[in-house]
Amino acid sequence: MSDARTRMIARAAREIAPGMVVNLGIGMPTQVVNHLAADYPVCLHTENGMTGVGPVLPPEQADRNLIDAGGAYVSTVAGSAFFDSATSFAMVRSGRLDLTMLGAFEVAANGDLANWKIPGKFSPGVGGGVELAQKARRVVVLTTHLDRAGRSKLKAKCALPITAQACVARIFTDMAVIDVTPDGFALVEVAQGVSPAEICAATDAPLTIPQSPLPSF
Amino acid sequence: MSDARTRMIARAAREIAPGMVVNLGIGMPTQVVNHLAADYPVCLHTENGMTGVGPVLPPEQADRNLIDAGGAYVSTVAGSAFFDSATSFAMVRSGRLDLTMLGAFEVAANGDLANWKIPGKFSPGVGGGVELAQKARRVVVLTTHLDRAGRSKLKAKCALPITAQACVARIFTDMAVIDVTPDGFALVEVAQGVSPAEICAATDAPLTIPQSPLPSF
Amino acid sequence: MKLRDKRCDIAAAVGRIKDGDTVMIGGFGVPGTPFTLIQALVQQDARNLTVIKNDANEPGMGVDHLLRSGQVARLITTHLGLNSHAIGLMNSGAIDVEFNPQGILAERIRAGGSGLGGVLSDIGIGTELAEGKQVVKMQGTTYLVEPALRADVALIHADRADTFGNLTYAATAQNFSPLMAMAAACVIVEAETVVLPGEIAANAVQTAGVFVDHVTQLENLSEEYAVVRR
Amino acid sequence: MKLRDKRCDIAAAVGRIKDGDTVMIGGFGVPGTPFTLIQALVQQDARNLTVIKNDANEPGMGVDHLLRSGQVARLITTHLGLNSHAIGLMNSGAIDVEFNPQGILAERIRAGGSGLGGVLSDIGIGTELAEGKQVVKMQGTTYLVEPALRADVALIHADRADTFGNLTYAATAQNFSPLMAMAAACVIVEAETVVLPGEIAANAVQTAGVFVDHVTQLENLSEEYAVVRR
Repeated sequence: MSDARTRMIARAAREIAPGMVVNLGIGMPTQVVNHLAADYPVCLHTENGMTGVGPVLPPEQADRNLIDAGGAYVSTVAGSAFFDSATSFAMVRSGRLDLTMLGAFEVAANGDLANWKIPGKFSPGVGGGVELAQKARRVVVLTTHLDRAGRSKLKAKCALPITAQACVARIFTDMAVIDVTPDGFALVEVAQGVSPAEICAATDAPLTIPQSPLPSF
Repeated sequence: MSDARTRMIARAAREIAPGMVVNLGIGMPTQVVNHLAADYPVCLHTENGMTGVGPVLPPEQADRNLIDAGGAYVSTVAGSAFFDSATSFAMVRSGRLDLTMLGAFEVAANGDLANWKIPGKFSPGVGGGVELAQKARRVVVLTTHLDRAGRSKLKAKCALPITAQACVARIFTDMAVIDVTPDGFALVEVAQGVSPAEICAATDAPLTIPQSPLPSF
Repeated sequence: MKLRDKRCDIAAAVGRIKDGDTVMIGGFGVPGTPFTLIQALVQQDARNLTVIKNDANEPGMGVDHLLRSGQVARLITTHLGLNSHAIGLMNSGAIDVEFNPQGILAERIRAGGSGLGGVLSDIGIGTELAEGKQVVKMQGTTYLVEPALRADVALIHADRADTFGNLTYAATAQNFSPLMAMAAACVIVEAETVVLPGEIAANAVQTAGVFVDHVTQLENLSEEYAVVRR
Repeated sequence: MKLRDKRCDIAAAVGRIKDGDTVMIGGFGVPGTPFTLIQALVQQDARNLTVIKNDANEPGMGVDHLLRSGQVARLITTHLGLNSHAIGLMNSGAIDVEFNPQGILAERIRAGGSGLGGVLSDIGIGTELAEGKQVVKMQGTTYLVEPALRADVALIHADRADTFGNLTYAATAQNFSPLMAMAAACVIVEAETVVLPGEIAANAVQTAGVFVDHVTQLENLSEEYAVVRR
């Protein structure tokens, strides 16, 4: 992984306040846990039915019945709980998740998120993504700023089918930290060595840049 | 209790086929269990959250956390299970009760049951009665044939607010066993020493009496 | 990863209840009724409460203390058969009572705790219990809309709690408690025993700690918790 | 009172499945997938099935055997991401696939298992997932009607079962199984261990035996049950 992506993930880890209940989506969000101290006070939730998700285990230590929603063989912590899928999403929909970190194909300036379907190309199903995006108390996205073809993932409006409306509060990319505000995207932090002008150029929507100096990560 | 009532309860106990899942309502139905052999194959359900209800215990042996829906201190059997009230009624509504035995204020010739409210006199709430009456696979009633004022509890139509429509299959009284049929009440068995004519006179609706000799209980 | 310690003083926890709040109270008869939290709420004296509870306990016990202190404006329940005092208050108009079929009350609370708007049910159709309820037709069948219930606060009795709020219940003390523990903005637990995280096995947890806000330790059990002698 | 013995031979139990049946299959990935019952259903060869399962396992595993044998006409699911073969069948039109949000699939099954007509939910409003769904307005808020799902048969994997059908599940193998075990006319369980009633404590039961029709004993676990090496 590029250095910038690693710093993005480390920066996103700082978004987790002590005591939060957090669901980390499949892909880059899952790696956020590697940047938390072993005794950090956080409760990780996984959709298939567990709170208090512990570190991923090597195959020889894996319990065949203990996985997260991405299929990784995880472990328990002191105070883990198992439950069925209805209870798991009851937690999500009733607002007991303080934070979820998700991947994205596109994020719109009003916070719309598209991350489940590319018509004609990719439609494996929606899984638990809609409920996480729509109901976690705070939804942040971790994504590369540009897709593989070099197009911005941050757009004025999503072209792809959306996962949930106006749900994203903050976006962590390999170039910047950007908030979704009532006035659209606003630059909050910049990656080391990246200028606000470069971020503007890579963002397919208006971007508010504050007067004050921006922290870097 | 009168001898006729005791025989009625003993007769009703024979309605429980081996292997059934059964809910016994508060009052006389609860006493049906006293007429089953200790090792009889039956699973008793109670609304507050238990299957495999065992015999009532004397106060000095009671577990303060182990009651049935009537508040009696019951016991477990080998294979009892505890669960919450939602699961308890999920069993009822999804058709997992083979039989329920309920009390009645009135039963109509079409099987309507009234047993929860006497406007202006008695309205403690409906409890679990509606779901038992509406959803058990077979609903039978245990009741005295006449109320305290000497009026028939078996009527052409219920005058009281009903608990559930057309739900009762069979009625056990201190005078008779009576089925609810598409043609209304039909006499099935008579209590010892009671004549069909007396039962007809005590029933406030047409009663079909078969030609063949009737068993007595 | 370490789980948050939610231990709290009973008075501080119950102090969060405000005039006009909706309060869910676990229990079916004695088992599961949080007698100590109820007494603390009587002391605290929040008024004009809507109480959601399966039953009203018995005269002079549990929820009846809140009825006697005049704190309850409205009671959403299933059956008051064992509390003649509560029935008297209802009949005199001193409290407003809404009766639900027992399993429907359970489902409405569970729906609230599950972030649903409600459930569709055919229970009570053709009886006066269906009167005034919104109906939905689905493939030719008529259902009643049973709206979700949520509360500002839930008061829950547990057999054991860990400091994160993972709970277990004893025997039939489960009843409405796991449902109510999902359905309130603030869930306050009184536990007979409080242990460290990990002392309740992950598979034995009956209410997951993420639903719980405050864990309080019972010092000794008042006689209200004991076997009722009738 | 003695509880009924529901032990049964696997072939006899699975023999009840008929052409055209709807079959719920527990499991989320490997944990909870009843691989042995699925293999028995492949042998048995009932066709034109509607299968309800969270996912389609992986190519050459679990539910994929039923897809390869051509027994499945329709799949109601949430995510096929780990099974490219299933996605291919969907894209070619060989099977009809209905995607549900994961928690909504869970609730629809639970509603079926609870004798409800369905639930009201706002999940998916404003997205294409809401298209074509019936809506209900309640106090100014719009909800989607999510109809209950029931099946003719449910195939369930348990860690332990007693002969009456009381079940426990291991770790995250619970997932959809307790819900599906409520929602079918005939519930068939494969258990790693079968014990006598009373050997599973009443408070440890995760699915009550009254929901279960047939209990079968697994002889040895095939390699499908093992840790997946990717």
